[in-house]
Amino acid sequence: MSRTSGTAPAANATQKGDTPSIRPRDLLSKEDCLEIFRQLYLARYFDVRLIKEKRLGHLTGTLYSSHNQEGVLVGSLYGLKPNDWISPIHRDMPAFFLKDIKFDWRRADRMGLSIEEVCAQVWGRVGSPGRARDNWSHIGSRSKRIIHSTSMLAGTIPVAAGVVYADRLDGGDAVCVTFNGEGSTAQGIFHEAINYAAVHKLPVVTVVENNQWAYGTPAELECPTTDVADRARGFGIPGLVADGQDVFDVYDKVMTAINYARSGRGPSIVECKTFRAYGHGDHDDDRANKYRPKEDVEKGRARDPIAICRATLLALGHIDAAHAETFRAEGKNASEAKNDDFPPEVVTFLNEGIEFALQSSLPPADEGAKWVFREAK
Amino acid sequence: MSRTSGTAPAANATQKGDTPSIRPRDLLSKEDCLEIFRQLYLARYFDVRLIKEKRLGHLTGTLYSSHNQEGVLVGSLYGLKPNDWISPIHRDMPAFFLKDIKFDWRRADRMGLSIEEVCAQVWGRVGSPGRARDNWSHIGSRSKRIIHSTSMLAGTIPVAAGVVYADRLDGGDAVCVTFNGEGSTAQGIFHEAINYAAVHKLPVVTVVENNQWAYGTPAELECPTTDVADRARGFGIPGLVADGQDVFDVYDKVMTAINYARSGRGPSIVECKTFRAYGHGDHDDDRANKYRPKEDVEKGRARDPIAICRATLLALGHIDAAHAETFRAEGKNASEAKNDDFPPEVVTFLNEGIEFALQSSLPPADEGAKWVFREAK
Amino acid sequence: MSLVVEHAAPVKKNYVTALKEALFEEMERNPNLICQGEDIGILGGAFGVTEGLQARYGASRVVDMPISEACIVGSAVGLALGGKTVMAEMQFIDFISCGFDQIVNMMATYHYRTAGEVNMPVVVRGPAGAYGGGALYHSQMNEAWFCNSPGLRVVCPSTPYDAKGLLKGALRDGNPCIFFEIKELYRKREIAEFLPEEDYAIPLGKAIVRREGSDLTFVTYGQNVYHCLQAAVELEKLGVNAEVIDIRTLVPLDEDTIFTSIAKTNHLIAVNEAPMTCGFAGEIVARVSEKAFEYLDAPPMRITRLDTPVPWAKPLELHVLPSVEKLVNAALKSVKF
Amino acid sequence: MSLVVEHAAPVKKNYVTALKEALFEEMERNPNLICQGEDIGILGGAFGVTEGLQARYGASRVVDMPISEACIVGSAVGLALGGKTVMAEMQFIDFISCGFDQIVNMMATYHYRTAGEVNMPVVVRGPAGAYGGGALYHSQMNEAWFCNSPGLRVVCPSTPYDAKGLLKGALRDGNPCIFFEIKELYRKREIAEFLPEEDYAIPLGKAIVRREGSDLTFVTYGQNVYHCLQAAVELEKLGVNAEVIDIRTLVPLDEDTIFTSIAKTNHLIAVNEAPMTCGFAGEIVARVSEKAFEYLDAPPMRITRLDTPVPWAKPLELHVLPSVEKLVNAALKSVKF
Ligand SMILES: Cc1ncc(C[n+]2csc(CCOP(=O)(O)OP(=O)(O)O)c2C)c(N)n1
Ligand SMILES: Cc1ncc(C[n+]2csc(CCOP(=O)(O)OP(=O)(O)O)c2C)c(N)n1
Ligand SMILES: [Mg+2]
Ligand SMILES: [Mg+2]
Repeated sequence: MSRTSGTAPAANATQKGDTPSIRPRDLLSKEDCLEIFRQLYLARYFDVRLIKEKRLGHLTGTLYSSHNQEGVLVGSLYGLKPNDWISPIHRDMPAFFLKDIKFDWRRADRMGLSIEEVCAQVWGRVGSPGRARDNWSHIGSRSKRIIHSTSMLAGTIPVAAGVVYADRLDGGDAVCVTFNGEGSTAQGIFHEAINYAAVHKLPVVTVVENNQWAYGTPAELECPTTDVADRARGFGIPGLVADGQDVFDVYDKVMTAINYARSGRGPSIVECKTFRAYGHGDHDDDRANKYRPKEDVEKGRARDPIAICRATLLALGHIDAAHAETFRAEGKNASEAKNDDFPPEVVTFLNEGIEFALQSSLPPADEGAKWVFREAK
Repeated sequence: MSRTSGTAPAANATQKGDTPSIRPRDLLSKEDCLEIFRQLYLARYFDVRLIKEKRLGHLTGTLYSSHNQEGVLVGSLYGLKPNDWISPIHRDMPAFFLKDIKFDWRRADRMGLSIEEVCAQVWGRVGSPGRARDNWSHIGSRSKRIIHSTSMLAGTIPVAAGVVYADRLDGGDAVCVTFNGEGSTAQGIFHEAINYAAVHKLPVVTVVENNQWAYGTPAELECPTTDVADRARGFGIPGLVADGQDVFDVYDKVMTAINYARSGRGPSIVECKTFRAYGHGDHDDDRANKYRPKEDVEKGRARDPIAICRATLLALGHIDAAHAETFRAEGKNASEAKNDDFPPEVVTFLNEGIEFALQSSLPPADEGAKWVFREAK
Repeated sequence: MSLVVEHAAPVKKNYVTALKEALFEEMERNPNLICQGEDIGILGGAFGVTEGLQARYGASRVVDMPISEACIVGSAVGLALGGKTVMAEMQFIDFISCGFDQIVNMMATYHYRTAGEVNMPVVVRGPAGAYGGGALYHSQMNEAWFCNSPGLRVVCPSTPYDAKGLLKGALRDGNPCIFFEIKELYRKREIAEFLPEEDYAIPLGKAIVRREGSDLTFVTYGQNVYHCLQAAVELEKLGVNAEVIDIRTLVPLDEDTIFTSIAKTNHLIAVNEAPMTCGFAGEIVARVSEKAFEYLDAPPMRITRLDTPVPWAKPLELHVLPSVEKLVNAALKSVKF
Repeated sequence: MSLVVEHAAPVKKNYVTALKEALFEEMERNPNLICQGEDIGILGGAFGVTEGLQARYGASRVVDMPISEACIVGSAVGLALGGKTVMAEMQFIDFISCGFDQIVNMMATYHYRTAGEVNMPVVVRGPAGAYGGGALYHSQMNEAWFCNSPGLRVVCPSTPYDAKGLLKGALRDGNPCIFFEIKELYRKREIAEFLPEEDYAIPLGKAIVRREGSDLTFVTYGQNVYHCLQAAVELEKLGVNAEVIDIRTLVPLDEDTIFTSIAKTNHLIAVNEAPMTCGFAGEIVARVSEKAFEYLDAPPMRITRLDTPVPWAKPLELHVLPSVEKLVNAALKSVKF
């Protein structure tokens, strides 16, 4: 099988007027497609498992589920080069280990965090890259080119712009992909940073995960246009819309934006339409059942990105029915999904991460007073 | 002569696809047109006179000249209803007394500041509405419906949105016109406020005075699109472009936006293309001669808004050649223009204002400690 | 009148219920009161402080705002300019930094700049405070920024009674106010209490002595009131009799209550959860040192967070924050001076 | 090496020239140094601090930024994450409020959050201070906000020598720094001075005794250094011998120099231009009261701005700010205690 076998059926392209003859996905090999499928499992299992662990009382902090939004993460990350930067936010926890994870998840020179580091972070242990000083998604790594976020939504977009500016000065061609919810696009810093990036044609791709809700506020109270991607029009930059449930459509659109950015033409926005599966955080699950109409939730969850990917792979002949059955968690909530609904390699991978976390200690108390300033040289 | 005699020649309409059969200007009477002409004189004379006074050492604080931009101010303000709000900024000093000034400049019930109040402000005297507690354009009046600015550019746009929200709750139909430079549109709060106004369809009209420079920074380093009005596209709201040197084109576009806002359809942006005549402030005049190419400045100043208005009125037969000669300051810098280059009523009006200011004292020192908080009831 | 509870027999109310009652009652009383913030309407607020408010008063008076803190403040200023009273919620007080300019430069100064023409009855309130594992961005006590920005009232209630009374007081005060709610106290059962049936508002600027004592005075507010009270119990066992003052309002500060106490105990320990440098405990030490110097028998002391952010992992968090143990040790040192 | 002056005979240099020299020399020395801000390139800065810098080092290292303070800071953080050192200019330090969140939550905490993996060598500098009729938004000294936000160096030079040396020190310190330049001193001829020919940098955290005295210590920084020196001259005539300490760096603070002085003079007057409540003068009073209590023979005092904004009209401005007269009166009161 050729390495560029293509992934048709035809793209469900919602970007106006965008019908390239060769889509980025057409350059993906069968192996790539299978890896993407596997990564969707991995992201889903990570989420399911964390929800379980949280319910068992093993975790503190709020869990912002990425369930149903895995297509956005995997599709956005898959085409990045190792030296590219990413800037994930609260709902993108799997992005930290999905970055540059292709095929050999344990490759030593990977430009992404290991599952061990990510688990240590979730469990609040000293083995996390930030030694458990800040919580959840507020990790990152300078050496692995992952920007550390604060809680302040959209606050890393200017950082992304700055970091690629620095890279460009050094002769690099790195792109930075930032992730933001649709609600976060209402922040002033979103505007300032994209404006700056557009003026200087900086290679920043802003992926907007439009999951229809920002906590308890529907998208139409955050954004006056139907497509959040239209915000791009204010800066004269491309605004693409992807079906966030179709990992290959996300891949097409984000890769288009990445190529555009890398070629020096500047930033763009890729809106991925998706739907938040649960409450805003796990503390919000019960309330979310009240403030969100049941039909909406059912409709929003009907198109499971893993199922859609599976269908694509089946149609392409990349997998057969038996393989397709490896994943049986489709449509299941965390409470319903069991370990053997997932491929064993995924479960093992995460188990190893958790094992590491559990063996990592809490940081010693006096580290609380350390690293306020750089130690004198 | 009918009160709706029209002001053709045909509009130099730069708004794409905007060719209404009846333009707002077509509803202006001859008297209105003459009044608009007179107001342009007034704004110009105010500026010229202040520059002279500053050079004589009579004033402290920086003077941000509105020379060459009078068409934007007069054209934007002329169609407002008395109860409408405005929010001028540093370069809009004349707006404070131009608001609701039609015909009888001394009408007691005017919803604008008197020339006396404005002069007291400029001279830093206790007779200013803010008792000289803050400087220059940072005045306003709750009762006259003028928002007080801070220095922080674009910072009053959310205030404008809030104040019309309040008005709407009270059953009013007031619109607020805010003024901002093109550079100021890079501020985050610009985005937050217009986004909010667009979501709630609030009647806020943002007039962008694109005078090509933000202090020493050219427009293309502030805004990635050629038309700043394109920022509107990010919010799905109208973005109109007016020839800021043609007061009637400004009037057409701003009235279109005002009518749109008043009818409940929400905010819009009207970009008025103009050119800053001098330096950013009077302290910058010399440097501006270095950082701005001479040809640009000549080109930018070639189209004097008063001359253009005069030509229009002559063509319409609203004035004859003799009347047209009343104004002889066209193209002249402050140092060249003399009092008798202006109509006497304009000079008298301002003289009275200055007279008042000079007789107004400095505020008593201990007022410095007053009004930090509201006095206990 | 409140939606929240219409009981035959009175029940003890927690801190969040007290706040809720204040809002319902003020919304009823003042038709010009508007509430706005992120997720306060449909959801009823991240912590439920505005639960049911939109259902009762409609979406035009209880507004779900975009995630735009600067605009939440700035439009509140506009509403006030238009004659309204505004409650503006920050989902966490930590996010107030995103609306900082509008607060310190637009809102705080409006009355001053206009020589009193324009009043700014805007209460910006939000959940604050550490000890809950919220880490750097869900634990802040950033009150000192606002104390150094003239024109703002700064309030921090520590009990349900005060939460309700001070929120009403703040909403009626007519000045802009930053209102720090202690989220760790929101649902704390131990501090639930009976609230008056009748309307009451606590005027800003009155401290309260939470515990009388003769040997030493703790001056504090918010969560540390409880730590000081606990420390006082420990100290009692060691023969030290500590007074605990809850200042409740930082600006304006009730100096009299503090000085009166110091005149009696001659020992001061000022406590805040915020970082030490330029924090409010330092302000208390400075005021006492300046104006009640002769009463002091020992150096005044501060117990505050170390000059660090609030870290996440529990051992780190505890290490940097004031604790009962730190308070007891400081008190012993002070009285033994 | 600097563009600015290549004289045969040495000349005295003013404050703004000193800053300019620091920037040229550091740009030359450190190819990874980037400067960004509004109007710093084509124009050379509102006050000319960066005059000629873009012509020499190009528009990619000296960047004219959009009017977006938050992005100016945020992108500086990104540059630092990418290995650069950054000078980010606020056109007036007053506008730092528009970038406040990026400063206190993104930049200040980055090193801390990452357990030291990421350094943040970013100096945010800008013209500050009152006394020039700049009114509310061109007069601020808002240093206390940053002193209460852990992770930031806070620096305020009062002389050309210090301006140059401290700016270099700050740019080499490796930590984020808020650098307060006193715009009223920029071109003040009386303070112009000879600067060393050779490279020098003043490490942060060292105070300097500007005048020795035995009766009383003024502790201050920035413009009030000169007011205190003038007051000392007046006081001399009245038989009071005042010491004047210029702390130069607020964070970290050189406590030793202060305590040593208080041990000698036993009288403290702390002075800042900012509002009183939670200002840095209060911090000095608190530190001295806590740690040098026994040395104090009189209540420590503060002379600060009243808790008001800085108003425009001269009589108002003078009324609310520290003045030589206020300092002299306070000193007399202190020594007569
Ligand atoms: C500046 C700021 N304001 C408010 C919040 C509180 N907050 C956290 S997540 C969230 C909703 C975000 O919605 P969206 O951007 O759509 O992302 P989603 O959670 O839906 O993925 C809010 C309001 C915050 N973190 N930062
Ligand atoms: C938030 C903020 N940043 C910076 C400044 C300093 N500043 C005052 S005017 C100005 C340029 C404004 O340009 P523009 O908006 O185009 O208005 P113009 O002066 O050209 O009318 C700048 C940078 C400010 N006042 N506020
Ligand atoms: Mg969302
Ligand atoms: Mg401009």
